[in-house]
Amino acid sequence: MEILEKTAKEAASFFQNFFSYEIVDGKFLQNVDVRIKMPGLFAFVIAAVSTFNPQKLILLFFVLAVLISVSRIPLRVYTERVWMIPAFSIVVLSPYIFAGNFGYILTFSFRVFLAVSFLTLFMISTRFKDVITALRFFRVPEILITVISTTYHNIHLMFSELYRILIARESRKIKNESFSQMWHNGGRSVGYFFTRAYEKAERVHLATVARGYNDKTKVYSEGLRIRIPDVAFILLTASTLITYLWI
Amino acid sequence: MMALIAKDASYTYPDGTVGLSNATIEIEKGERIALVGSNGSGKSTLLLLFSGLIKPESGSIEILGKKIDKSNSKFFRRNIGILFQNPDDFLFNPTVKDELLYTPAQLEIDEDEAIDIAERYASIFGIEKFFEKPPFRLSGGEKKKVALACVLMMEPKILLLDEPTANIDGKTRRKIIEMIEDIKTTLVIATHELDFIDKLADRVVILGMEKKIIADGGLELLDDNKLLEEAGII
Amino acid sequence: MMALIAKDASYTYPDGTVGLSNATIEIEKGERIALVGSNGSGKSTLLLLFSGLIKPESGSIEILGKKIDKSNSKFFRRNIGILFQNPDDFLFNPTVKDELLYTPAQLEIDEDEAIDIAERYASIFGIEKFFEKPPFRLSGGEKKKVALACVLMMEPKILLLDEPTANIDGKTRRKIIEMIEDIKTTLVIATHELDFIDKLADRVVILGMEKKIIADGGLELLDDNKLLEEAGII
Amino acid sequence: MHIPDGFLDLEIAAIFYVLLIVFVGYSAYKVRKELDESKIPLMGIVAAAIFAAQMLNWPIPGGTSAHFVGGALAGILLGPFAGCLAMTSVLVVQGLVFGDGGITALGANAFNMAVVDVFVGYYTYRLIASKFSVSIAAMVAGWLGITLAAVFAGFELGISHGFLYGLSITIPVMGIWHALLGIVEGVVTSASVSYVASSRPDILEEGVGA
Repeated sequence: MEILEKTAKEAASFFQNFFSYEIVDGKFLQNVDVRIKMPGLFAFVIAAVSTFNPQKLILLFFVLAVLISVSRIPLRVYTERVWMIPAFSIVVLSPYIFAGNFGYILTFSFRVFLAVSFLTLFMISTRFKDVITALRFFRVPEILITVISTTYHNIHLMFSELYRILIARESRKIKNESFSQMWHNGGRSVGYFFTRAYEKAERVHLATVARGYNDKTKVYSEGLRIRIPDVAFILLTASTLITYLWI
Repeated sequence: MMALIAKDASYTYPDGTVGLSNATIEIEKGERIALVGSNGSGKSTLLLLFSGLIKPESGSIEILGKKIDKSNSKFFRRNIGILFQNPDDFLFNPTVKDELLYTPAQLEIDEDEAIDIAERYASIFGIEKFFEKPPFRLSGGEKKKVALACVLMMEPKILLLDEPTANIDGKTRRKIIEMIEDIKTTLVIATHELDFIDKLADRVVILGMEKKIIADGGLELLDDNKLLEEAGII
Repeated sequence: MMALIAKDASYTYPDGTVGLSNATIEIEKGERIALVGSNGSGKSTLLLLFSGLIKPESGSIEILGKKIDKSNSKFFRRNIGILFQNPDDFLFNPTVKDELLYTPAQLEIDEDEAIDIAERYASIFGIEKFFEKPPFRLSGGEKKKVALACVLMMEPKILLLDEPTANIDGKTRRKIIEMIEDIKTTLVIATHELDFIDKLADRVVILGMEKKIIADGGLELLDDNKLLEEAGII
Repeated sequence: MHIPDGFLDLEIAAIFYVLLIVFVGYSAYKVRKELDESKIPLMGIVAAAIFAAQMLNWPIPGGTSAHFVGGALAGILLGPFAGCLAMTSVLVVQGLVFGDGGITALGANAFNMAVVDVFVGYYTYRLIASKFSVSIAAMVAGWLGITLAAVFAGFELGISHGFLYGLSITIPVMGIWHALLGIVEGVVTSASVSYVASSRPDILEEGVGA
């Protein structure tokens, strides 16, 4: 029961992520074409992690605040997804408190916070299928894209399968197991689970062939049309980055 | 005494899917219940709750007069037999013989006695010829028989069966139904095959599209086409 | 002309399980065949052989007058539609819309035309409301409808359906059967539900326990209880 | 094990991005050229399975729990090149969809878990399996793969100036901690591979063919 309960808890927070990133409907970032949004937001991440200059970091913080508010991203959803890693970095660096290095800890964690924030903005304003569009646009090898897309679309299925296997096994377990038994039996369940995953993959492969796959996956490509949100986002990004380099 | 009580019980899976919503039902000892509803109406979730393997998010479940907590899980595992819809989830030992001996070994039943019981049940189900085979090499119907034998041989006080005849060919199905007919214990059986419910149950609980119980009564409920249609069953 | 010919065809799966043994059968264009047999009797294997997705170990398969080799795989993919038993194995695209457009894209059909067809079939199956949803979020019955739409929209000359109504609640089942009734093409449908075969097929092929064809004839075969019992169907 | 954004100096992150691209590019080339196409859905689904298995909490004496990473297992099941692509896919989805790891650190994270863990795991397995049993080979492969991956993570953090801890701290901390957690990785990898070896030996032979 212990594995099961902890796993279920872990999974619950995980799937919350899985679902919530799709539900943030909004006005601005959500309407910027992913092929513009991705390089723009990633540039902000890079800007955040390549400086310790407080002025530059505050500039980025200001842009972050603007993006959150015009995109109408609920603060609660945003905070839930952002707080953990900056908090973790404060804990990791806490020994430096004794060296009197408060400034360093704060600046370091602040830039981590900014980097996590911009990446989070990307995640909660972008649907997975648009992530794929962007990867294609930036010439990631098609084979890797197919693998990534297959991965994403099977996570849900694989998890519920694993969960069912665990519950079913739990139902036949009466004695409490020792750690070594738990690891041994658990490991075999995982092995069994992978065998099933493997066999499922063989069937999916047959299905792709049945449905016309022939050597290379073909897709209808979406044309890139620049609209007002795109232009606004480009202007905001460019002016921020220029100011960033100037100060 | 009541065998199973659900009071306003709800459950949501870790992935956020609602499993069951506000179910209230009381089942007396010795009753035989058919749980009927369309795909995803919450039948499997209700069975899992009654098995004590998952706990309701809100509301409560009482099994044989007890609420579930950490201290009594052994009691529940000993007295409740649950068969899962997919036998693949259920079988994990190297051979069919090991499957049958798995639970007796845990209950520290004497080995000779355990083998006796296992052989008796194996012959009832006609699976003794697979004794040394690994379960994953069996066909779907054969696996289902092995799983059912594993559950029944423990002679549980409460028997929960999730679609025992789904995806099974006619001959095996008939055999399984005959076996279930002979069992005299509290029985809850989830199914979407209406044809043979009269053989297995004397009370019908219908789950609707909204993962709620929409009807609970005698076998005559199955003649109410309007109700069945509302539940998406026919 | 013959649509499908199997001559003494046998197949063994990579894990050593025999899939089908010495099957010989000829199917004319426009015929509607029900493939009947117990679990693991070789129905799915025969469908896979007829789809050209797997090749017989011994014996031969001829589809629309051709033997399968590398050069003509596109021809087969264009003309044969196969529906797998489990829609989870069959659907793998980001959205339902992408599912419907997958095959047209692989076959390099013009995009506008493909969207037209996809929309028409989506509305027939009542799945247009899921267009932007990822298939893994759909219920079992909804997935099955999407999978079926993907296959039917290509209007294949040969249609192979593996248990199109298994694990589906009554309402969806009735709808799917109605749709299949309307299709006028060579059809091979594997099923172990005997009740509605008369609506779907005019010829019955029965596979026995030994993964062999044991009978081939008109619908009256389904009344031969001795035969059905021998095949493990009833 | 996942390094977040901001912990690595940009130059270090860039170097590991380049290294990752070299390995992934070569792996993609090898998979396309040498393996049959049926490996493509296989990589994706095994990656999804690894994703799910990473959610399991393995209780360890003392009340905490450890996670499974699965790089060595991916290498053993799929062969090193397909295994590398599968794990890269896991890391990309974690980074871009779940925010696990970050974007500038993705190169380093994927290098550690999709290159070091997979290749070390695979070749260790091959080397030992030829002399000892499959289960011992998989146990050592799982343990060594994860431990070395952690040592690499420690190295990347240690040589970054923005992160004040030096190599003398980061490598022992990451290395020793993961050498302990690695025991779980080893046991789980071993039990899984033994199971596969008994139920579908052909899978492991195919992996060998790569």
